Amino acid sequence: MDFGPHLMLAMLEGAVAAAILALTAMGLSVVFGVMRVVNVAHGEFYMLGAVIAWFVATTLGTHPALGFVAALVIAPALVGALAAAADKLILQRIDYDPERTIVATIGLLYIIQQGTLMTFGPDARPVEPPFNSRIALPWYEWVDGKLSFYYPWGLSITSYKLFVIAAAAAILVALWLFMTRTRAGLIMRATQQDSQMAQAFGIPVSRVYALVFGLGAALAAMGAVLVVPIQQAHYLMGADPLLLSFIVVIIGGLGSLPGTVIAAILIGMSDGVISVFFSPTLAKILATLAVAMVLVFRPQGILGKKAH
Amino acid sequence: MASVILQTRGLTKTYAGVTANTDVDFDLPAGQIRALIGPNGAGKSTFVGMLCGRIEATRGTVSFDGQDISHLPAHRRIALGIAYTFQITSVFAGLSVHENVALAARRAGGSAARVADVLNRVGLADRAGQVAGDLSYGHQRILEIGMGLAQNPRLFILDEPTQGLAESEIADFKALITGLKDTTILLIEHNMSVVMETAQYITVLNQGQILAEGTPDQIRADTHVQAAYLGTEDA
Amino acid sequence: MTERLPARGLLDRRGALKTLGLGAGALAASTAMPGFIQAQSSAPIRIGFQVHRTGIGASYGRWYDRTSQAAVKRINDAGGINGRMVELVPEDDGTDPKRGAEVVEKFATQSKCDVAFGTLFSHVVIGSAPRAGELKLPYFVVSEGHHVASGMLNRYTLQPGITDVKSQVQAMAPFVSQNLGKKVCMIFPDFAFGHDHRDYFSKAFEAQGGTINAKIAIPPTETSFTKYFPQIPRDTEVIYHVMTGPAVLTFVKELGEFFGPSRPELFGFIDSLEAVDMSSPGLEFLEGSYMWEGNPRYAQADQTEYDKAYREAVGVDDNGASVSDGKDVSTYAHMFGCWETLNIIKAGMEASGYQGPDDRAALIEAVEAMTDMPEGMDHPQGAKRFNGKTHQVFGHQYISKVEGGRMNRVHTTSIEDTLYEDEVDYTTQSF
Amino acid sequence: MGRGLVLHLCTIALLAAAFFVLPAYHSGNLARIMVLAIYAMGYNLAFGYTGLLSLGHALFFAAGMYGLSLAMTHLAIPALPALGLALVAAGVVAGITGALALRTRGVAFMIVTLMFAQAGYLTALYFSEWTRGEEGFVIPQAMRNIAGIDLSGETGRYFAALFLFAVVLLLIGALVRAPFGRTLIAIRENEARATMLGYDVQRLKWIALVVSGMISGLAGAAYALLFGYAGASFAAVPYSIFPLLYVLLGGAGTTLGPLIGAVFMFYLIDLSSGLTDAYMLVAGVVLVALTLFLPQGILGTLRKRGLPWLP
Repeated sequence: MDFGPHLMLAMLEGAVAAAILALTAMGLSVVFGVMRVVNVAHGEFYMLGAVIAWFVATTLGTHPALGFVAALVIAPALVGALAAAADKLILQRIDYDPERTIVATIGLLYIIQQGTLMTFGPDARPVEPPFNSRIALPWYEWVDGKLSFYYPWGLSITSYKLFVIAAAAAILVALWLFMTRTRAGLIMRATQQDSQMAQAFGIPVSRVYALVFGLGAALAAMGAVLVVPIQQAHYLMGADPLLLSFIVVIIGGLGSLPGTVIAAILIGMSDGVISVFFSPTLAKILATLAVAMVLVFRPQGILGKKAH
Repeated sequence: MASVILQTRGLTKTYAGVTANTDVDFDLPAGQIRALIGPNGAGKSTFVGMLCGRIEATRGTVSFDGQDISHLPAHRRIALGIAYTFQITSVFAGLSVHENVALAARRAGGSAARVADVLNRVGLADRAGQVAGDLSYGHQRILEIGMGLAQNPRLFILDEPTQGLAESEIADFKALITGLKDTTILLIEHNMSVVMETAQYITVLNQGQILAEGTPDQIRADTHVQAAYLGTEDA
Repeated sequence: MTERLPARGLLDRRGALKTLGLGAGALAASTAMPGFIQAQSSAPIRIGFQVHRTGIGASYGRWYDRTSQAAVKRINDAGGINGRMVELVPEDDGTDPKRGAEVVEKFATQSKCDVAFGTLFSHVVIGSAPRAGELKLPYFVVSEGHHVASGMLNRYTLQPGITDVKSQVQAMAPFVSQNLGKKVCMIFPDFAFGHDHRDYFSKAFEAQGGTINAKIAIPPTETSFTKYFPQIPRDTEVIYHVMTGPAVLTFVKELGEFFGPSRPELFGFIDSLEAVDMSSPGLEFLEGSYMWEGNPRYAQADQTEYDKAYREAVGVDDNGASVSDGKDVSTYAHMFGCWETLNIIKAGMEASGYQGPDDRAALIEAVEAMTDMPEGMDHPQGAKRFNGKTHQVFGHQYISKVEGGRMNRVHTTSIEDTLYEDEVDYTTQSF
Repeated sequence: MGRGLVLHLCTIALLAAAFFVLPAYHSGNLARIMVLAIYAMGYNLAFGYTGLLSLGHALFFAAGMYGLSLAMTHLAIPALPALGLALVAAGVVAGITGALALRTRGVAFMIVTLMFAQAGYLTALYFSEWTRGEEGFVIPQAMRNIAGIDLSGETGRYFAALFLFAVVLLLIGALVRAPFGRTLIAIRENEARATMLGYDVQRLKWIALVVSGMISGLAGAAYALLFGYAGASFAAVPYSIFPLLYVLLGGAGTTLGPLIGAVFMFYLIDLSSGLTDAYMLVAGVVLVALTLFLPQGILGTLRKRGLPWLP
């Protein structure tokens, strides 16, 4: 494929990856921003979202669109409730001690993963997209000094992938409105600023925390519901999104929501674009090291302000 | 007057556009007990932070005993003979009182005898085996001062050492400080009775700059200081 | 031959236990095995079954388990081995080489198995084989890895039930070059399994006069693939794909979306789609493409009576799925290896007059002496030829075409297509 | 002789006696557990004593494992010098990654170490020509001996594992009683205070991490040497989590905690794998239960409740 269309295709694919990543990483970022804890089980909430989506879609067994819409509601709700319960039962009891939280969420990771293996099984299971048609995309070239369009081999996207980008954007806008325009969002942000002060003003901080933890997990689950028609539900699918979400949250500046979105786009797009230029595994190694270096030399993230 | 042990020139710290200290020129003669006072937010802690290397200066120099230490990391400055106690008590909470003092003494080349001696002097000898985190707040502050003493410093910087101490403990503290012969002391203090009774000389910081310097009597009489500080403070 | 592995150590320990009588006696007593050295003729023959119950190989493990249980049931229904019943002792290896080695130790020293058997993933086999060799426990693997015949392992490790990947791959080259095209673009995962395909196939294919015009390595952690497809050269006639793992459906689907209505010929290995329903959304793109199958998943028009009976015994329907759940698709292309390996263990034990662990070396010699294995109920996948020197079996390979959502066999390779020069002679190693 | 040293010597003696007492299966397990315990002891030096919560120690374990096994199989270097190479490899890797990672702290440190380990894992896969990637390779049995001792035999293996375990245990026991170790503990307790006592905290942390990495590398090399296999799965994320698990279970900052944790975890998995397929579920439940009910681990709790002298 010519370089231009190749790059274009890589960027389109990158945009889909970025959309899903933005949702998943946003969940991690919200939790870190408000509660200052690192949730290692975040990838498993993502995986649960995908598995529940499969379950809902197959149980309903009706038109794929109906199953999909139902999954988009039910999966995040269930996963969010589970996460909130985990917060109440585990994290609140250890008082969100940073190191113990890491260990406890590693434990949670194994519990969710193995629990899924025991019930859902080891197979990768697909969910049918509500709609999916291939859209061939045109490219331009100069013929005799005139601009003309043609359809290069392989340059295409599907309607569902475009929908994923739009849906992720819509969910993020809704989240932003929720955080800035609603009372609940205001309370969350107040708690983020200063939890002791919030407590003094009568905000039920522990309930806010459970809510935030649930919300973070629900966002991951939503990302997963959007992704299962493209990928498949599998009990080990949580590892990769976890690592990528971590990277995004770090690069975006820990806890910064706009930073998270920008970093997700950056990482998602660059993952696509890097593959155009480099041997992919080597590219992954270098990208991993590069992110580590960002963290080493700019721990506040690329977009974060330098601390005192 | 004795030689100057600590000197700053043009010492300035800016946080994201907000200036905490501006061009502070400060001289501290060896052997003196100097108090550093000023209203809240005057930049006292930032200033001593820059002295001992916890805070990086935006510009300006710090010299210790004639040597420019502006670019030395904190631990190297401490090794030159500076000790520092934190504004908020900072001890090794999980270790014993004895271990706390021993850690301080060891780095300064002190022996077991010095540890015992210091524990006696600060009155913590009978609590040597206790875990530091279990001590009362006052005892923790005293322990921290003891750790400073164990370092046998030439310059001892204390950031609000009497905060939270009981009256009797403050009296002991005054006696301890004034009894130190070979140590230069730089004391940040809000308690005016401590300042007036221990300090030989006082520097007043206001809005990040030196407002006045002088003996306790001179400072008491200074109208600028009264206007800026004493009048508003119920010391 | 006379050195019986655990015996010496066991005697030492027993002596020590008597004389020292330390506190650990309780633990020792609870696990010490009575009557190990003197095999009891009525006691069952215990076959340690190393199985992927968890980890990445779990889909395979479930079907390896069902197949093995069925094979053992058949053996027992026919009177067992040397008049003794066979008992499978399954133990999960977690698809992890460290746990795999532990499991082999457990078979040898704790559960007192006569032989060990099972497992697919190469890293588990390679991690476990040294321990099997050291513990002198015959270890029959069903892994299709080239590690046995490459000479890396030891005399106690054998692969008599399934052809290895080197043979599979090289046997495909003639068919591809004669029927599908001369310019092949290979897409493979960027780790050892994929590299084996890359190296063995390109060598065999170039020997057939074809060219490999691109080798696209996909990083092991990848979950989306479209961005790699532009590297496929325009003049590609055949795409050879061997992706593995749960992301393979995505791979196929995205390949379909990339090419749209016009695509080159596709040739793939079923490894990717074992345990995956061919009617899964996205797989419609495979229509008209070709697949290697170790054993045809869909019952063919000329199905042998053996395959029919084998399916029935394992509980697999004509579509390769569980008879009780049509969505539960088997790993049909590989799992026959368990069935056949167990039958070879039986044949080997009978030939050597196996009585107990003392006869393990004789058992291995008996298996090493095997050569041609005719198609039959013991070998429902087809006839095979065993190479006693390399401990590796060679058998027919099948190529199927996806038509109407099922796979129809279009080509059967000869055993000769799978042969290559010996790389090791295990029979020269001492026991 | 201090009570701590006596305890360590008794432990070593007990382990030596166990070989003659335990059935073959358990003594075989114990050999492996001792290797894992060496790994956990290395990890404990960084995490338990210095307070560095690394999620990337598999990198050091793998550096030692590959350092030894690649040297033995590709360069035909005998076991003993290969072991030395493994220590150098692990030390160099720990030195470089440590110098970078220690510029960060807390959560960032965990994630940087995790990413370095991930990069290491991918590297092992990428260079499959030498490492055979995820498949791994066997170290020839004939080469697995030192000074005529066959390390592939049950006795040789057990006592080689015990020897290495004993050396590391006594080393760590001495280290944590020495001023160096006391200072590491001080850094764990209060880093700012340690700095303001004049300790070069960065340098000390780096040294601790390098020693920790070398001990972890020793464990990796010992695994390859004693069990005859090296593969990329040992460089993957779970192998960074395991030592954390062992140390937390046994008691962070206790010399014998890593051994206790490794024994406990090994048998928990071994026994529960007979009961359920999802034995990693058990590991998960144990981790959660530990953080909730036994944050100090087994020995840490004992030390708090009446045995304050426990090393």
